[in-house]
Amino acid sequence: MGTLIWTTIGAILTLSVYSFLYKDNPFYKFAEHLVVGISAGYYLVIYYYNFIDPNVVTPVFQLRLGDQAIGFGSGAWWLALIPGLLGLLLYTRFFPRVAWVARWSLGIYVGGYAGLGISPVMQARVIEQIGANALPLTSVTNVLIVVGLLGTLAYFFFSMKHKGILGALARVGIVFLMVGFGASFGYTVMSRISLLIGRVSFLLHDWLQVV
Amino acid sequence: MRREIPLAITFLIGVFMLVDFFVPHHGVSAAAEEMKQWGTIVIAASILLGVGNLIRVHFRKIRRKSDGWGYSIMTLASMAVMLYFGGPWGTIEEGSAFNWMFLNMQVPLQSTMFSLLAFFIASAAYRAFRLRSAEAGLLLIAAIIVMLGRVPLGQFLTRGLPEKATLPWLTETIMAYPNMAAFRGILMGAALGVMAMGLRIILGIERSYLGGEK
Amino acid sequence: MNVFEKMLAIDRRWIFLAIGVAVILPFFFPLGLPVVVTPPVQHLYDAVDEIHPNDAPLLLSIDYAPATLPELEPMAVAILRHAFERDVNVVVMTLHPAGYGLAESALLTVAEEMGQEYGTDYCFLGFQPGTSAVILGMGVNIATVFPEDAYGTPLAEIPMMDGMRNYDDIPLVISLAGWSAAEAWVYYAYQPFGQAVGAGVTAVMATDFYPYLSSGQLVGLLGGMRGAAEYEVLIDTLDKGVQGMDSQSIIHIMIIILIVLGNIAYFGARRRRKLEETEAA
Amino acid sequence: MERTCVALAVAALLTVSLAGTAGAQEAPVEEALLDAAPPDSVAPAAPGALAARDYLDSNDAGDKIELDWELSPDDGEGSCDVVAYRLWRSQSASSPGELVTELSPGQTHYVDQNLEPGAQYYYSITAYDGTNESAPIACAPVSGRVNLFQTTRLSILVLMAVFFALVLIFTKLAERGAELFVRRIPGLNAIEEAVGRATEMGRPVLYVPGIGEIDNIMTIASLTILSHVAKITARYETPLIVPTARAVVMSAAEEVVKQAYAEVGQPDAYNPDNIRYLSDAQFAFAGAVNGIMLREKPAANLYMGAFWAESLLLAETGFEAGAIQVAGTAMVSQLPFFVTSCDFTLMGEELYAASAYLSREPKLLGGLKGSDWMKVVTIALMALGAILNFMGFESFVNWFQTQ
Repeated sequence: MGTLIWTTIGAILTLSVYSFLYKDNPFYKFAEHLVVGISAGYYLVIYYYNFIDPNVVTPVFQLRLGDQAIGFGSGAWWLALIPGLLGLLLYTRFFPRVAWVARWSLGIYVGGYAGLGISPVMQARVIEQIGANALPLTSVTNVLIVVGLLGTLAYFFFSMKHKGILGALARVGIVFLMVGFGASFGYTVMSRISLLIGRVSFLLHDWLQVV
Repeated sequence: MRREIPLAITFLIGVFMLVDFFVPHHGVSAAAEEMKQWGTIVIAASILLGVGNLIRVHFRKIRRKSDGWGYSIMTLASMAVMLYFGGPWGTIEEGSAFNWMFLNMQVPLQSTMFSLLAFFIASAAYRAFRLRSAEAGLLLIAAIIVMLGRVPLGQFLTRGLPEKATLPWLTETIMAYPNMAAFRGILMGAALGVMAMGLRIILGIERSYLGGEK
Repeated sequence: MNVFEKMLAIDRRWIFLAIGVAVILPFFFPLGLPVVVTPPVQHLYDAVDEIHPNDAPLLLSIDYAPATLPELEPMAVAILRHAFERDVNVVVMTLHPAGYGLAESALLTVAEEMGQEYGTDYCFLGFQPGTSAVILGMGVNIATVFPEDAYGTPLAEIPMMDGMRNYDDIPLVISLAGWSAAEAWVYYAYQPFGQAVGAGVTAVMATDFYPYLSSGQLVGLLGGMRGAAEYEVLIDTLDKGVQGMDSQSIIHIMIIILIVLGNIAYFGARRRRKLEETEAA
Repeated sequence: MERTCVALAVAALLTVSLAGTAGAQEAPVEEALLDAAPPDSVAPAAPGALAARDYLDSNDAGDKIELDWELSPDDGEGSCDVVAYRLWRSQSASSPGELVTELSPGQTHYVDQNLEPGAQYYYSITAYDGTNESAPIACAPVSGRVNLFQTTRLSILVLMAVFFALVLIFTKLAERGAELFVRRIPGLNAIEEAVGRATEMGRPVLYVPGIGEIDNIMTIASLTILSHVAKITARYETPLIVPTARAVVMSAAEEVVKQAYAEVGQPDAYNPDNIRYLSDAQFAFAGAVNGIMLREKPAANLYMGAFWAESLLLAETGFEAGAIQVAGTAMVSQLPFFVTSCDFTLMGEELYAASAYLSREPKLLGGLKGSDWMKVVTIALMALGAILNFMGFESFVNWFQTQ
């Protein structure tokens, strides 16, 4: 019984979203505002339990006195204070006069991840690619890959006007880009329809149980 | 002062993280791990800013009775309910009200929104795939071949033909070569863009995310 | 406004309606449009077909989450039907935390439908965290990873599990996953233990798995709903897979027709505009 | 081999049952039959020599040790009763220490992980038949060596140095006032036109900075473009709506827009209610943005940043609402949808280029030029690699295999 009620709720919400395909309407507005509210509450709670509580609150408030934990990764309570503080600094944004303090946390975060991002990108997208694309032009497929790559890179070359050889290469690049876009567009159709089939079978099978 | 300190912090942390990639030493990686965790915690804490903004915007809507304010009440109410069930007095375990609301309201709503794509991908194809130019033509033809090659009917059309003339084979070939070559190119270019931007951030040249120049 | 311009200005809601109908109809009237069985599917089918009835079981690892259910559940159903049809014993487990309920429901429904008996014909081990560790551990001793089944019965007390030690007692593993679990089975069950592994993955993932097929690391592969449909054709019980493929085929073709019509309209309208311009001049 | 094992098992059974009369412990036949390894009082022969060494002369943190041994004569052959190899680890030579793991028969290799770098370990291995364990085979003590540089990643460091050098050189040149040519990117004019049109129509501009977190460089690039857009809208007092899916991005966007309005002397035109946090949930966000498009009727939709499947949801609704749409992302999987459904699309690197281009700041242009010439370097390296490979010198290309 309980499940039936919940399934019905799910079904009604599902239909309200689909009603959007006809036109914007109260049902859709209802669904839209509902999911925004629910997800806001959801993430607030989940983030607290998954990150704040275990990594800040617990270690700090247990003040693991007497334990020898010192140094990074040791989960020492005083280390847990730092992110806790950074988090609190963010909240200075609620008070316009000191709002700029929040930039400190932002700086740490963005800076850290900027540094973190560079090397892996270099490795996966450039270095590895050099190895993968150093292909002798001895087979049709190799030619396809090398020409396509050259063309695309030429298209993304900003330092010169696209004329002469560069222009020609860039044109080749556009050809490859367009084929690529068309292909992956067509390739995606199937999985998108699968999603729809999933919802329809929820309505017809799980809810109405007519099939 | 207001800008120098955060930029200094950005620089130090950025460089440290950059170095970490090349140094297997425990001390370094442990520190890096710790700092990564700080990042996730800062983000987790930030959600409160978002929710604050959400409340402010909808609260004003309600107070001003600007159109659709009724729905704003809905948003705030549903959030409050979630918070109530998930609060210290509630529980988020499996079977809890919190979990039920998530599973039976947020999940179906989200996956239905997702499935709208099935409709939109069709309407987009109808209106966008026009032979306006040679490029558009390529886009169109590639899409059609791949779409046919993906479904049994496509296979059916070209059964009997030699393997290298069948639509499925053509599809796989297009995906594996022209498509891949083009995407490799985009990714490589984008990677350089990312690194240049990353460097600028670390050096404090790029600082718009801190809000303009002053 | 002539016919072409009308076509260009068509309200896209007609398109939406068409899509909706194309998805719903096959649920009630499966067309069973022709489905050509491809080698990867055939091979997986054969592998299952070679397992001795009432002997060493097929290990089916149902590793999908709700998001990929529509694509992968039909595979699970078809494979289970095939196995039970031939009285092949089946052990089901999952590596996805959200997979427990999905795996259980798929297994129990089919088992009931085919009148199979728990403990002698099939058995459900449930979920264990730590993908690679689980797979490796089972290669040494299943009982250390799954001391008891999902319902707390020690394996030794389950007739069909009694005396089973590790992959030596499992002729075939099939993993159905919308994430890296299927690869994990290749790396940690096939590589170290030479365990025969088959996989079912989403249509989008399928291309990444062809290399494993050609290198023989996978005995067979089901790619997306199409894979499921082909399997259903092989066991000739048409179900969700074929229904799904009906919708898929219809909509794919429909989109292509739309594109063609769109272009006819586009050029028709443009020609007319040109004519008018020349008249005006 | 299977067969020999069964035969031996049976033979073993006979001996056991015979011995049974002599008072040795009984072995229930059926149980024994189930198991290739009959429980007997005889331990399997010990495995052959055990060798331990620091894991691949370490690029690791010195916390792994690699072990190899020779099979026990009874593994698969001989009395054929090895069920597992037991690997023991200890900090002292005297005691066997703790059981590290049990490995199935036929295996001769194992990498022990998460050890204390530099500490000395004593390993020993035994063959085990389910009841009895062979004598341990020990090996010389080993310790993992800590490394300060990951040599396999040298190529990455080198090319990174080259790239950074290029960027910095061009940046310096730019600061010295050298004229650096950068070709116009078509999509960029489109942004300005779109905003202009919205102004004429007196309708708002919608700017979606993607759903990436602020650590995503696409998001940062987007914020740079946002500050440029905000300056235009501020001048013409066109409302600028910025919905966000990440709280930090929201507050960054607030800073950016407020700053931009201040810079063009319109601080009062800034409306905090237009920078909105909607939802961290991908499709809740998409749904809400669709709502904005249909109800607040922006005349220009700009999608700049990291987008996932929601891309087409937004672009199609935006089109239906009759807005001019310009997208920019480096998400290859979503580019097809933006390209087909938007009026203009900044593809991949163009997104990053745009931020440099718009802010016309020489320092930023340096990065763009650097990337350009890095492309040339990369292509040269590929060509060289291809030629060398063709001639059979693979070591050059292998240098770039870092995984």
